[in-house]
Amino acid sequence: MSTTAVHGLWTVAAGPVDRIPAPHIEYAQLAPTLIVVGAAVLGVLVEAFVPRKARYHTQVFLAFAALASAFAAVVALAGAGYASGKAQVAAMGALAVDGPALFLQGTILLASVVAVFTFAERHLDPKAHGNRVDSFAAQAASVPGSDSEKAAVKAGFTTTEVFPLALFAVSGMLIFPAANDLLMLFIALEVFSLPLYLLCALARRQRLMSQEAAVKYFLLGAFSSAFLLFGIALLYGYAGSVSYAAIADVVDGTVARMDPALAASTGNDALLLIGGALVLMGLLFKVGAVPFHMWTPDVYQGAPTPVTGFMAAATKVAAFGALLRLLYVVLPGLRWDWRPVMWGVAIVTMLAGAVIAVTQTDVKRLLAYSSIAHAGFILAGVIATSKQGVSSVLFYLAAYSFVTIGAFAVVTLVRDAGGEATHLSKWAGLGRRSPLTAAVFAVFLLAFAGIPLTSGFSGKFAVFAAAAEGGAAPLVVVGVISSAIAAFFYIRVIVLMFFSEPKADGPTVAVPSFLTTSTIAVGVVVTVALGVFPQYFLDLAGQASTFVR
Amino acid sequence: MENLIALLVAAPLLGAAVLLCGGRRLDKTGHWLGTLLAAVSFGIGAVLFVDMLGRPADDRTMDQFLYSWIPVEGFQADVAFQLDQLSMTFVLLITGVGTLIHVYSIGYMEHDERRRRFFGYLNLFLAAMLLLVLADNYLLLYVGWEGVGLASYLLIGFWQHKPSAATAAKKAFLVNRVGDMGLSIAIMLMFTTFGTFAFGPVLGSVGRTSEGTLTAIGLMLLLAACGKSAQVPLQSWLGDAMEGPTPVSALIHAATMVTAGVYLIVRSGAIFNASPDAQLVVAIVGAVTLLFGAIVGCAKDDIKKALAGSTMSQIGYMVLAAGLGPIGYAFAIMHLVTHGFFKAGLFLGAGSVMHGMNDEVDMRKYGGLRKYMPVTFVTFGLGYLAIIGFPGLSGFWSKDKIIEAAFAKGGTEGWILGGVALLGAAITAYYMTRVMLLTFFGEKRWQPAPDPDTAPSVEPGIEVHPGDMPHPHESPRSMTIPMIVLAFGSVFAGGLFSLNESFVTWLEPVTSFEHGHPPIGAAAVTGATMVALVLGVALAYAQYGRRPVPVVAPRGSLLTRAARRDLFQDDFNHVVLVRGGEHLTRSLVYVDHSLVDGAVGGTAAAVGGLSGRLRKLQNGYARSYAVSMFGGAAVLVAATLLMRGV
Amino acid sequence: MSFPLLTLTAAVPAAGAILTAAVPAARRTAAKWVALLFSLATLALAVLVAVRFEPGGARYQLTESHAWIKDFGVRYELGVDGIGVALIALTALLIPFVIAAGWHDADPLETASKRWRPTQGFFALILAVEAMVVISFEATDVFLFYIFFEAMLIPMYFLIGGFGDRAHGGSDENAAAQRSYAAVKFLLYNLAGGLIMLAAVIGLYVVTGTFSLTEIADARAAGKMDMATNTERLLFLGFFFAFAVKAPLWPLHTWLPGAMGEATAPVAVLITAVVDKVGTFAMLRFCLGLFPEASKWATPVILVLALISIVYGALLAVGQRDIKRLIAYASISHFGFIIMGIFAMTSQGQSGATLYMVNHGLSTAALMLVAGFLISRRGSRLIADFGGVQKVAPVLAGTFLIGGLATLSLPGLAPFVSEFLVLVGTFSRYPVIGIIATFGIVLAALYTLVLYQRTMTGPVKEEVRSMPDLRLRELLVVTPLIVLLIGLGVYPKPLTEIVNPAVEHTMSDVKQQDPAPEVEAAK
Amino acid sequence: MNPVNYLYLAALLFTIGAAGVLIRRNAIVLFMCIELMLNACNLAFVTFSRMHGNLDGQIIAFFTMVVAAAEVVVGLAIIVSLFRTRHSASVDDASLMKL
Repeated sequence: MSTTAVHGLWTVAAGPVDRIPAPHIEYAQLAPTLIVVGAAVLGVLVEAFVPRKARYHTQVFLAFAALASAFAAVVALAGAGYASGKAQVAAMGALAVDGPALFLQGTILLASVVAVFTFAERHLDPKAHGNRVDSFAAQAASVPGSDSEKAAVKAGFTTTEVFPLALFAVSGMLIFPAANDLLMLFIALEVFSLPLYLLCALARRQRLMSQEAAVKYFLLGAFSSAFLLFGIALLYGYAGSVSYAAIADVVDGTVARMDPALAASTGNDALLLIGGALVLMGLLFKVGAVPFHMWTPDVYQGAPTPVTGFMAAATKVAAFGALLRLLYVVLPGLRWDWRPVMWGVAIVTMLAGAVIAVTQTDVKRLLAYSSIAHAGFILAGVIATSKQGVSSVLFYLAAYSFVTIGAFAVVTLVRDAGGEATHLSKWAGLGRRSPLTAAVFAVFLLAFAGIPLTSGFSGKFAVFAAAAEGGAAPLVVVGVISSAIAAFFYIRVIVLMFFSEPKADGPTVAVPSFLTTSTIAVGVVVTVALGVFPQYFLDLAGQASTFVR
Repeated sequence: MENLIALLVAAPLLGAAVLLCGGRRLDKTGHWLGTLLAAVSFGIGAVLFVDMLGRPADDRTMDQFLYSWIPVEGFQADVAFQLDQLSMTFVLLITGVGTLIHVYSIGYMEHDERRRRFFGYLNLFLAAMLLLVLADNYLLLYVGWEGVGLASYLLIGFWQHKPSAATAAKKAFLVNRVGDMGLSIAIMLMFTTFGTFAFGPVLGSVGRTSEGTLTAIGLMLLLAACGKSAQVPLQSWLGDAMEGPTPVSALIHAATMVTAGVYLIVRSGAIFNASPDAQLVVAIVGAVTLLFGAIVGCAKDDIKKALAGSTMSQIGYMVLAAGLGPIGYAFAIMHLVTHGFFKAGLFLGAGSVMHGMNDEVDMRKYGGLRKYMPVTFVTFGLGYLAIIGFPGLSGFWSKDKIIEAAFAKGGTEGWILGGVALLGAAITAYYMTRVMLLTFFGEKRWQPAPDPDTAPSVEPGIEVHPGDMPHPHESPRSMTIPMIVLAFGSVFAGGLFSLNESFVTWLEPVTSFEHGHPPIGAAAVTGATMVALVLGVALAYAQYGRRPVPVVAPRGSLLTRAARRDLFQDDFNHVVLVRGGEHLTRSLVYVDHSLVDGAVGGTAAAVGGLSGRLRKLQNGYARSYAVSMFGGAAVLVAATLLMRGV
Repeated sequence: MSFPLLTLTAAVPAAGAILTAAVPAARRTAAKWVALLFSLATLALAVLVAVRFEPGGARYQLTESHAWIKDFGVRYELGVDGIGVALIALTALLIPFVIAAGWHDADPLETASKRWRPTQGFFALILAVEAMVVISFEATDVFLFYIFFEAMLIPMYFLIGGFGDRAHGGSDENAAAQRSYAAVKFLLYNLAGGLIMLAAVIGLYVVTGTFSLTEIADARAAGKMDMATNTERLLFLGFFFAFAVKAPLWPLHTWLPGAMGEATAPVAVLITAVVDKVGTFAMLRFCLGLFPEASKWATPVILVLALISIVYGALLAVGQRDIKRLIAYASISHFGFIIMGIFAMTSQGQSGATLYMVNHGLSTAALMLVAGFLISRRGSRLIADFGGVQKVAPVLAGTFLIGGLATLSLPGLAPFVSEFLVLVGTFSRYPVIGIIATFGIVLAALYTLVLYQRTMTGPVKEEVRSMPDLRLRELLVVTPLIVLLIGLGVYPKPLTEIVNPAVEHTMSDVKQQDPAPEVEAAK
Repeated sequence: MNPVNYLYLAALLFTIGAAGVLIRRNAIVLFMCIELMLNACNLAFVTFSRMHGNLDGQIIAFFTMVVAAAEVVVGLAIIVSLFRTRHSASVDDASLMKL
């Protein structure tokens, strides 16, 4: 429930009142979010009351059910036309229920479903003391290597809290691209960030790195959200409101009643510009754009791989959703101010991501940098500031998130004594030892590289075409160059897997349960489908590409 | 009747195909098949000849259109034949001499296990050569042109296991390719000028275009002729070509193929007539070559190389004649034919001698052979008399006419050309006498057979045991008969042709003919020629007939040494072309690797380096990440403000 | 919408690829036969295409058109003109030989793990390449073409990098390194080219709003769609760059020798005789078809580059020590001729260039495959390791010689026709360039004959003394090629008839007339 | 008193906090600096709320405090566990992952 609403109540409350009018909430249209939040709360209760033995299955079921039904709700809403005709602002202006929001929520939910599968995978690690174990710490609280940890492992503890945490994160992500005022934006950001900080710290193997990742992510995340908040403050100071519509009106100068204070503040563009820049920065941090990208490699590497996949996919989707809404709804009036800046950011991001990735030696870091480069490509689409721009970005996000999750899922399979073998040298000759796994990973890499007939190509073409039409031809050229550079290191991995002789002490490929298998399968199917027959999804994205105000 | 023309080519072509694809089962009979098909071709030629004689002189040209070869927009190339007096002359010469040499080879190659393939190649050559002279357009002629080049490549290198042979073959092909370049450029010029390259239209419409164009075309044709006919500056391959089996030298490198250049020039007479400059260049090239070849011929001790030099020089005569225009064309061809007889005869004789002498080729190790191989001696002797132009024999008629024509050219160049021709006659007499004396007269200077590895050319006739004395003997029938036939040709052909100028009148419709009138009168020229002849013979006799000949060649005068090295032309090629080329390619290989490729590799390396440096920024310290974020934020804000200019 | 013959022609090899890949590891030979049968089926279909194609008819025939990606203005549009027919025929013809020649190239080493199935992979990849090449010859939609133009890199890349020459002993670590280096180089060069092209493709879409070749061509012909000069030039450069890398044109050629040297002979044939043809084909169809003005604008530079390729490639071929690299550089020289013919913008030149694509495919295939047989016998690619082979293996030597003679375009063999046409076509508009290019024929003779002399003639080397002559399988591979070389050299009419109309269309695209002869010839 | 001064103060506090984040090593202190930045934001909100004469800013301040509290919970949990493993709260020690 949003501030304007509260404000409204307050003004009414002047004078004696016997009853408080309840704010009007469209529960049906907020159903997806509500379902997930509810499930998350339920999950906490499960932790409290369900016996340890049954928790795992309960949680997995709960999470899956919640996400699935939430997705069903999204589909229902879209089917009911909220994506196009009946698009509106709900919850007293706090949340938008429109095409982009629903499309992105759908994407996030699907991605989370497959991500949760990898969370729940328990067939990769060898049994510890007869207990199947997943990739999360037996007991996060116990010090690595300590007796308590050993005891926990022996007792077969598992951190089933990851599921509620994930659900909380998802709920935040669902709100983030739908947020229609800055406060909501901030809250959503925190709601999905905080659980992620925790999830990062919960790796079963290499816990030091895991905790380090968590610390870095947390500190830098908090740091950036502080900037975001300050930006919000300044914007509020400029417009006297935090609702997107109101700010937009002020920016466009189409405000209804101009009180003297407002007149005074609107006189001062610095507030607007600085505020906008800081908010922008907060979002760019989340999408991992240069120069706010530096957390990405470390966190991606340190976090438990399923979490990495989840973050890399869902967070990006949510963050870009919010970015789109901010730029297209709040600041279109400022287009001529932020576009050049974003140009710079996009160019630097594309190039830096691609270039630095060339010399990486760790698969997860490699993927991290490639995700940075891709953020750059998506930014190119964002900059287009046109309907095609929006739809292309939406499509790209959908395509990209599944490739990412699939790729990280494959990473979880390649293991040696020390857990996942993420150092590239260990991947040598993988193609000889288990051609199928290598082939699948190759498909994902080719999609990243944007080879035709993969979703990566369709997405890349979409955003570049949009950018070119939006008059950003130079961006396209830079993008093309950096994809050429990027191609180099994707190819390097393929060379390693197929053309170099397997090492004697090389890693083995674990045989996963249906969970991870289905995750990877979905990844491959979506990758190829969006590569060969993208039209349906392009239509979807196209219809979903108008924001409400 | 016309439809027979294609058969002329088809017969030997069939032979080649069968023999080369037939495999081992044809080893027994292959040579007979080859010879038979050559003879068939000759038969058809004879029939056509008779038919042609039956027609009026102005309507003796037969055409046969087979099919349209390369039908492309604005480009008409047909496979069509044209048989007129000129090509008929060649057809008879080629098939006739060709058949004889097939017969000769049966004996000569008897002990070679690859004899079948040899006959296959010979047939291939006949087919190509006939295509060359029968084509009715320059492009088809080009096909034959390169075809004979291929055949000669295969035959020179027939004993491929000898590096020298392989090299010689390669050299011949390459030098010829340079000539071919000229021919193809000439054809392209014709196409752009006339829109066609068929003989009729092109030669019919020379009048309509500028003399410059025609000169260009003419010079390009001359370049082609130089390649094929071993004229300066493209003569270097002919000497080495003697690495091939002797019948090959006789057929291809004496009687027929090397005269293709003369054919080309005479065939294109109209073009040269219309461009005096080109014509003069032709004459000069001929004159230079006839001296060049003659001088080289004087110094060689290898009998075949000596004969090769003489071939070069005799073709020089023909080209000279062809460069004189209508007064010379007919005589060029006439000399070509007579030369075909006697030079082939001489080569076969040489082959027969080598056959009897364990394949010794060094004349200084012969001597007094006339007792041992009388037939060879007589035939060779008649050929000898013919070539030096002994009155009454073939060579006399043709060569004398050329010298007359050269003088008749008139003006200073007339005197110069005539003088050169005359001088050439003297030198010819000299070196041929030398060959004769060294080989058949004087005392025997035989030596133990050379060691096959070091021998210049080891022909597999009788197996050679190093160190045993040769026992000269007459060659088998199959070899001597062709020699005898050719000897007849060398004696009577010239006279026959000259009976009330029958040959000239025969060719006139094609080549057009004018009577040349030397300023000093024909008789005087003939007299001068006789003097030159006597001088040459006398000098040779003084040097080689009266005193014994040293087996090891004396150091000799500067000129002699130069001539032994083919007047340094090979050294020149080696230094300038071969060495230079090697350096060029080597440096290019370097360039390709280090520069062209390096440029790309460089960029890749640069990106890698940059990447390595940027990586360093990711130093693992959360606070430095924060710094970059803070800086980024600052830049972002500053940039936005700047955009607005606030 | 009639029977989708063209789709089928591409679908059959694709299906073959999948089936071949599916053959279980143990049944290696079965996989080979499956691949061979499917390639033969494709050949049959290609012949059918050639038969159904009417030279006099519409420009694009057997067309198919379905909606595909509306948002990008992309349609699944197929159609062939004469050039396409010729090249499809060439492709379909060569693949069976490639497969037969590579029969044993991909047999796994004993040490390899049981799940590793190189043989299936090898032949599946070859068929995949065939499918993609065929469809890119058929596509009349720029985007469709681009997709397969790019996608075919992947299977090629695995073919080059994954299957080395037995000459280097399959498992030799160093050789493997060189191989993957060559493969990566191949991929990066072509990918870079392709990405530049992608920018141009996007540009084209932005400018025209469609990808349909016919639509754009018609619109431009009707003057409805006029691009700004600079836009057109930039787009042209984007396209041309990609094709020049593929073709390859100096100075973008350096990937070819490595790739052809390291790959097995059949794959090398696949590269130079089939895949690279897509580049030159695309120059004709897309560069000239879409950007006639820009093409004319760029012609001088391109002709010079082509000229450099011709001479430079030949000279480097002379300087090579490695048989396959020598052939590779020879190919660079030949591609120079093809490109020269295309941009000479005369009907002789372009017909010549098209014939050249076909003939060069045949001649290189013949030469390279025989070279492959030779190399596999001796286990070395170095020219210096051979000598006197003709003594012990005369048939091999003979076929090698014929291949060589075809390479130096001896009259009577197919390449002569095309080469001469290209030269005439160029000469009639650019005499100087034509004359310089003629030097190429001398150099060609040089490198071919040097190669033959050093390997085949001279005293017999100890190592080759026991070398067997061509086996039946090998003979079956080589003979048809030689027959074709001679046949098309003596009677090229069937080919020219198909090609000529297409060439006239291209000429009208670029609005060019052949220069008229200087004078009207008599009778 | 001119409300703008409060804004200056807020900006100052924010900058101090940011500087602290960049300078200090101890994770706890670093975290406190971030809190300081958040509070600077609060001050700004309240001030603006006063200037515009609507309550939104003040309400947002409450939200911010809650969020800050939540951050403390999560943050301390992480930092403490890190401290227990490494026996040091210096963020610079936690630099296993780099390059």
